[in-house]
Amino acid sequence: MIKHIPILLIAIPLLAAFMLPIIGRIGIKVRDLVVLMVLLTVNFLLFYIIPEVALNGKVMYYVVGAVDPSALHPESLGFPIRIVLKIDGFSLFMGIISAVVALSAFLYSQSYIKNDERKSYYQILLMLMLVGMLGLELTNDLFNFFVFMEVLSISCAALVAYNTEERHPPYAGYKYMLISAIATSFLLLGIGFCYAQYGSFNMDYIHSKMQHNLIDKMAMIFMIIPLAMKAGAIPMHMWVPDTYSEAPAPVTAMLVTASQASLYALFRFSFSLYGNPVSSVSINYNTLGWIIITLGVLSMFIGVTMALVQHDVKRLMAFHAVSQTGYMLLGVGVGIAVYAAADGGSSFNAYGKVAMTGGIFHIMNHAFYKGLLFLTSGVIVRRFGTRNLDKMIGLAHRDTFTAVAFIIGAMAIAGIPPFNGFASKILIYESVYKFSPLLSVIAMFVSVLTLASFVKVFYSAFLGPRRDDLIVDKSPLPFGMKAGMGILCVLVVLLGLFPDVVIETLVKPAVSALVTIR
Amino acid sequence: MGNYFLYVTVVLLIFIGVTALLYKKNLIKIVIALNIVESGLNLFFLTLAYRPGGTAPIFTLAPGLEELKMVLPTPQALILTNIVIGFATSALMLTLAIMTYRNNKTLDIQKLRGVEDHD
Amino acid sequence: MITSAIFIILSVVVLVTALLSLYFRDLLAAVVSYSVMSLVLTVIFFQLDAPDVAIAEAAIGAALTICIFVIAIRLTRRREE
Amino acid sequence: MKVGSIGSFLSLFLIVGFLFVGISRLHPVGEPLGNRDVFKDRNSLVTDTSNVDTMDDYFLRNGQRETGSNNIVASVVFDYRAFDTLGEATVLFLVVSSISMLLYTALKQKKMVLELKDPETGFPKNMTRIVSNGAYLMYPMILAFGVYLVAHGHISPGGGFQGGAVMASGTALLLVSSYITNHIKNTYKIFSFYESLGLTIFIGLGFAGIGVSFLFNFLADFSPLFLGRIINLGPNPGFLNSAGILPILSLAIGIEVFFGLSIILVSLFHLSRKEENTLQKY
Repeated sequence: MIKHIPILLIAIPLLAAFMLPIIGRIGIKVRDLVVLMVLLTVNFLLFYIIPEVALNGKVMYYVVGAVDPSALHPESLGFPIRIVLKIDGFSLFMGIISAVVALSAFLYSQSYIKNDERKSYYQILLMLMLVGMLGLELTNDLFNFFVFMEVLSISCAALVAYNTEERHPPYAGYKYMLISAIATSFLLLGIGFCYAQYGSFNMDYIHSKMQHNLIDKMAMIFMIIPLAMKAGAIPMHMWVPDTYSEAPAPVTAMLVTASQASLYALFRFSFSLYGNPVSSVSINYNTLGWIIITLGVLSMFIGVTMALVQHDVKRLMAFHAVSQTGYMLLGVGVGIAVYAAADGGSSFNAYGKVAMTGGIFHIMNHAFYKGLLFLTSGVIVRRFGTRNLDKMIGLAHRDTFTAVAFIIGAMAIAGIPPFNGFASKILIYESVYKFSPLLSVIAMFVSVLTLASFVKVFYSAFLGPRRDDLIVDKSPLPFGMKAGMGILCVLVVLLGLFPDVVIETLVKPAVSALVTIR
Repeated sequence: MGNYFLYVTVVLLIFIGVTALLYKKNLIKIVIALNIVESGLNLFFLTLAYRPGGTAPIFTLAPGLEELKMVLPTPQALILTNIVIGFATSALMLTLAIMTYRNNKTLDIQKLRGVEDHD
Repeated sequence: MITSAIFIILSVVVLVTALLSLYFRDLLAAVVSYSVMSLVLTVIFFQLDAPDVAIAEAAIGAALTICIFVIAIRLTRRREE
Repeated sequence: MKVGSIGSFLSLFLIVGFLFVGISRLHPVGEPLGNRDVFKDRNSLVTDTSNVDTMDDYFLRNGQRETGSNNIVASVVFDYRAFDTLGEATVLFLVVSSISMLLYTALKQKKMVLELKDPETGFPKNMTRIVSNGAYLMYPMILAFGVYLVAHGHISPGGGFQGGAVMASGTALLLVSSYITNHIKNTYKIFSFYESLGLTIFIGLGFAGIGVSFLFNFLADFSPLFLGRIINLGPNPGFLNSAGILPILSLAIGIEVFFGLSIILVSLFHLSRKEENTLQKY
């Protein structure tokens, strides 16, 4: 059965989502239980294959519909003809992030979303969002990637517009859908160019045949720029604050992970599809690396400066999401810039690999602490009935749990030692300092600004005298919301206390899956 | 241009669509523009698959095997998928546009721009 | 040669209708023009030996898309401001 | 504002420039990759991969034997790349769910009485007798054509999507000619049940083949009596009971597409009807 795990990861949530309209009629409890079981199963399966994929370094292939699902192509044929799923270290790493965040978002929304008939649609969409993320992370086929990208973006757009009776969410959903539709259209154009060149959609096959001629480079531009747009890097970041701030809190936590999935695809395409530093006709890695570094630094800096002036708690956090994306781009960009350096890989081994490790580890940390912060922002907004920071005061008297969760998240995002943000940021600072000291200083400076802006939020929302008259929703914090935040809190603390374990088990295999060629 | 006129049509369709996407202000007009871009993409894939003088990749009622020349089947299958996806996307976007209109009484992007400045 | 001529004529029609559908300020006229474009594209697809795609485009592009567009216009407003 | 317009102009310029450069370097129209003579010596029954150097040539050459379907496009859609089709069906299901979710409150706000039939004549309002009768007469024919397309998907042009879409256009015809049912809630429930059913059949067949692999065509050479008829290779008239699970998958997709598109149309149309009624009242 273990050889079927790649398809089961996608097919089980799909089956449950398809059956949910029928199951929902049996009873609400049954429906919730089914969704919970499915999410737990997905998590279990992902953790179950950690030893095999991450520790032993084995790559799992699954050919959908073939006589032998582990044989890549028919005998006596040099290329795959069916859709191939592939789990390597990086896919597994991203899959675990998506599944864990989905589980905690589900637990949180059990209490957060009102329990009416729309909720079963909400659960369907949440589950299909997970399917979209897992699909695009596990697939090794370009067109299949496109299809799952559509699944992901449509479910995100619909969930962003969940509060249809308020003024702004439908327009935010429209904006998100428009951005995604443009991005996927150009992605498909790039895929078409690849197909015209090589007659196949399989990434590994195209990579082995890659000629790096003009059309390939154009196809790369058409595929990378839309993905950067969907990841929310700086010149194309306009949609991020609008959508993140209008969506319900658990959906925003998922949206962060969805953006990370686009970032995953960006790295995957630039390494596993185009990366071949040994070949002399390859793309200029130094230039590509510097482009990504520039994007990253700009994202970091502009994101945090925009965040400082915000008075809307969710918009503030959304700008921080842009800013934190910059760290990942910076880390991986440094890795790319020295990837094909002329010194035979010594500088790559010296600090490039560490920078990539930091950048990729930051993806996981960011997904967890940013998800946690958005979940706490849901509590804050619900308590005060407004998103304006100036109208909030003294929540810590009432919600100690939320206050503690917020402190953990805020300290993690600012890179304060015992939490996970520090673990990845220190890797980035160290290695980037060897590459270019100025960049490292900028990164630290941005961290300080981040801390400042979160101190502002903490001061205005949680500290101060107890004012019960300002609080709209006085009900005690339900168990589901506590559980959702609790899982992420524990993970943030654990990742901060034992970063070595995670780096050795998950992050190093992810990096080595990207840079196998060298 | 000679042989390239179908490709040129593709590029012009995409050009028209993207121009409208960038400069049109009406939410429904934007959806039309998006559909035009998608039509261009569909035409692009089918053009890639075309073989002059060939037949459709269906053996029922095909001529004999000797002179059989078929167009490529995979792009057609993909375009089937893409057409349905395009329809689904535009249905969702139109629904969201309807909801936007109900809540804001306008479909103009520039009037909706003030939407995000609120507390 | 004949096929080339057909393709050129149909392509020109497609481009003109696409332009028209973006030019009209009356959204209903724009949608109808888009429907004509879809219909002509159907013919091009058929000429490109893709009957499967042609059927799908005729049913979805030229009929159902127009239907939801018209409903959306009825629910909002007809003129582009 | 200024920066935005300059940026958009620049990006437009870049896109078009790139595209023109790209098409000038692509292979000419009508000369795709692959071998023109894929059908030479084709009647050998062993898997023959000589002379095949692209994916498409493999499909053209071996598709008919491996899946038993005359229509190679259908064999690509429902066998070789059936996982994509599953994803596409998911997209449709997703949009149906999202539209139901988004319009839920709007459709539920006020009780609405649909007075569709004129009490005197017994015919729908707003439409002349010719239109409504004509639509009523045409609906079965459209359905029959759609079912034909679905059932013959593996033999002639057509298949689940096309057939489902044609049937759904019949629903659209009924809606615009005012034959909308009064019991919208029941209609909705039935439609969504059948949509889920179609999808469940699809993915259930996928799971049924998991002894070998997901979505494996396990019926293709299972029994000649049941969907496993061995067809002559090359041009042939085709048989309905060939091609294994392909016709069943096509049927499942047909059901899903028909009911899914119908739900989209019915809920949007219902909303517009409701708005009109409210407008007339005030």
